[in-house]
Amino acid sequence: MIAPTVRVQAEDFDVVAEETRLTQGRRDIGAVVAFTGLCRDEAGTLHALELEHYPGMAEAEIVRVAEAALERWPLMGLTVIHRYGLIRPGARIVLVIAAARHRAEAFAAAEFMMDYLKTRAPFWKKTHRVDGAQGDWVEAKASDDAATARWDAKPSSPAR
Amino acid sequence: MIAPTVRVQAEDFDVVAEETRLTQGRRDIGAVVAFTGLCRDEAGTLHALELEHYPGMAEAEIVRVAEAALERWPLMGLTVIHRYGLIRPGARIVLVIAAARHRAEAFAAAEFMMDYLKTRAPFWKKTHRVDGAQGDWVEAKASDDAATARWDAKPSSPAR
Amino acid sequence: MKAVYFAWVRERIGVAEEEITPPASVQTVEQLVDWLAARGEGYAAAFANRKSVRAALDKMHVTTQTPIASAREIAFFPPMTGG
Amino acid sequence: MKAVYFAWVRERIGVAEEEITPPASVQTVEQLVDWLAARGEGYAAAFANRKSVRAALDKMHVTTQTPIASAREIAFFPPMTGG
Repeated sequence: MIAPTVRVQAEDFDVVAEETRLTQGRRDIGAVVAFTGLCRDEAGTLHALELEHYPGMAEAEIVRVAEAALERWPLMGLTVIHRYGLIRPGARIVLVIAAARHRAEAFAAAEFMMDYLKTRAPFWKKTHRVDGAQGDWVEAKASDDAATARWDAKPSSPAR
Repeated sequence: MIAPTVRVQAEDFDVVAEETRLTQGRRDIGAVVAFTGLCRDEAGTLHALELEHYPGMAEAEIVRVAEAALERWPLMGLTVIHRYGLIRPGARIVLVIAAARHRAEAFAAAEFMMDYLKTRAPFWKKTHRVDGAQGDWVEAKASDDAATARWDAKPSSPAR
Repeated sequence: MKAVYFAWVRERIGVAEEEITPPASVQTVEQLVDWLAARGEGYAAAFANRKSVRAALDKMHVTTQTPIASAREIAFFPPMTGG
Repeated sequence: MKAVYFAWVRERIGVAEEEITPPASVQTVEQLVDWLAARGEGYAAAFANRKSVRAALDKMHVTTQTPIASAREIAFFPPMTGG
């Protein structure tokens, strides 16, 4: 089983550099799925999101989820980068890249990683408002728990 | 409904440039899924794949599939680039980028595009062997038809 | 009408495209396949296994029962293997 | 043992971390929450809705029934909102 690349950092990341690191010089990878999560602000009221994390546990928990994905699908590369600190609207928050022989595995593994990250990785978002007023902590969504739970019912390898 | 970006070309493409084109200056996109399909050769016998296509119909059919995806999910961006000509092992063949508010839509739309591309877009792959011997045409896989068919049974928006 | 061929259908027939003038009795894609298959060895080989040949009329996928009607271009090709 | 708090749990308690010395009778995460909640107003506010507080022992998720045993660090935080 390959080792996942996991980083928790304040700095932005470079999607292509990370993708190249996984695929460079290889002839056995047929599918790469890269998920990028961005800071959204449709109302125009958000100055930034502040991402708080639990140092040490954040990395450890992402590695645990990544290892579960690697047990489940025959991946040839898996990279997860999650940022913390102040993140402005439009900026990148999280990156998951899954590389595999076939597309079904790469898609499933990347979506699995994101669903579990949302509910298990110790990060919390606080809003900073444009008007300077005290922002709220973003509340966890029941739909994220449901998205995580549906993997329990699924077979390890998609039947395609 | 937005207009998809569809290109059929011999040249390689730049994943990040395409992703930037979709997301630049926007604050309403929360999720970007980029799928890259690569030329695989684990046996070490492949010199290159030759991708033949039906000019005119290839673009038109990809646009038709893209429009079906846009009807089905509330996407904020959709880009599809498919190459033709001689493609060496490790090189990129196809790119699909789906941008949406939420990750479930972006993942579903990108996978839908790929499943339909495989079975509906008029491209054919011929192998060119390292030893110079006449290569075969790659055969269509029943699993690809099955992957396409499963979308008929699914609701338009994933229940997450 | 113009007929265009791709991949091994093209290789077996030996040309990439040609003008064809089927008789008025040829009304569906299937009847056109029958008519083409009788034109010679290459055509017969291309259409030997009917199930493995797909058709498009004016760059849209069609079934064997689709009327060719006033289409300007018909294409024959194997199941697609793009992506 | 060391207790660490995050997000609004941290804000309500007013410190990010502290050394705590619960009595021997405190054996599970739930019992530790009861003991902490009785320490003052901030703690009571942080643990007012038990269901919305999660815990980790030595950086692993645990349930309220998990024994704290020889853990060196316990963390309390709201449901996670990363990704």
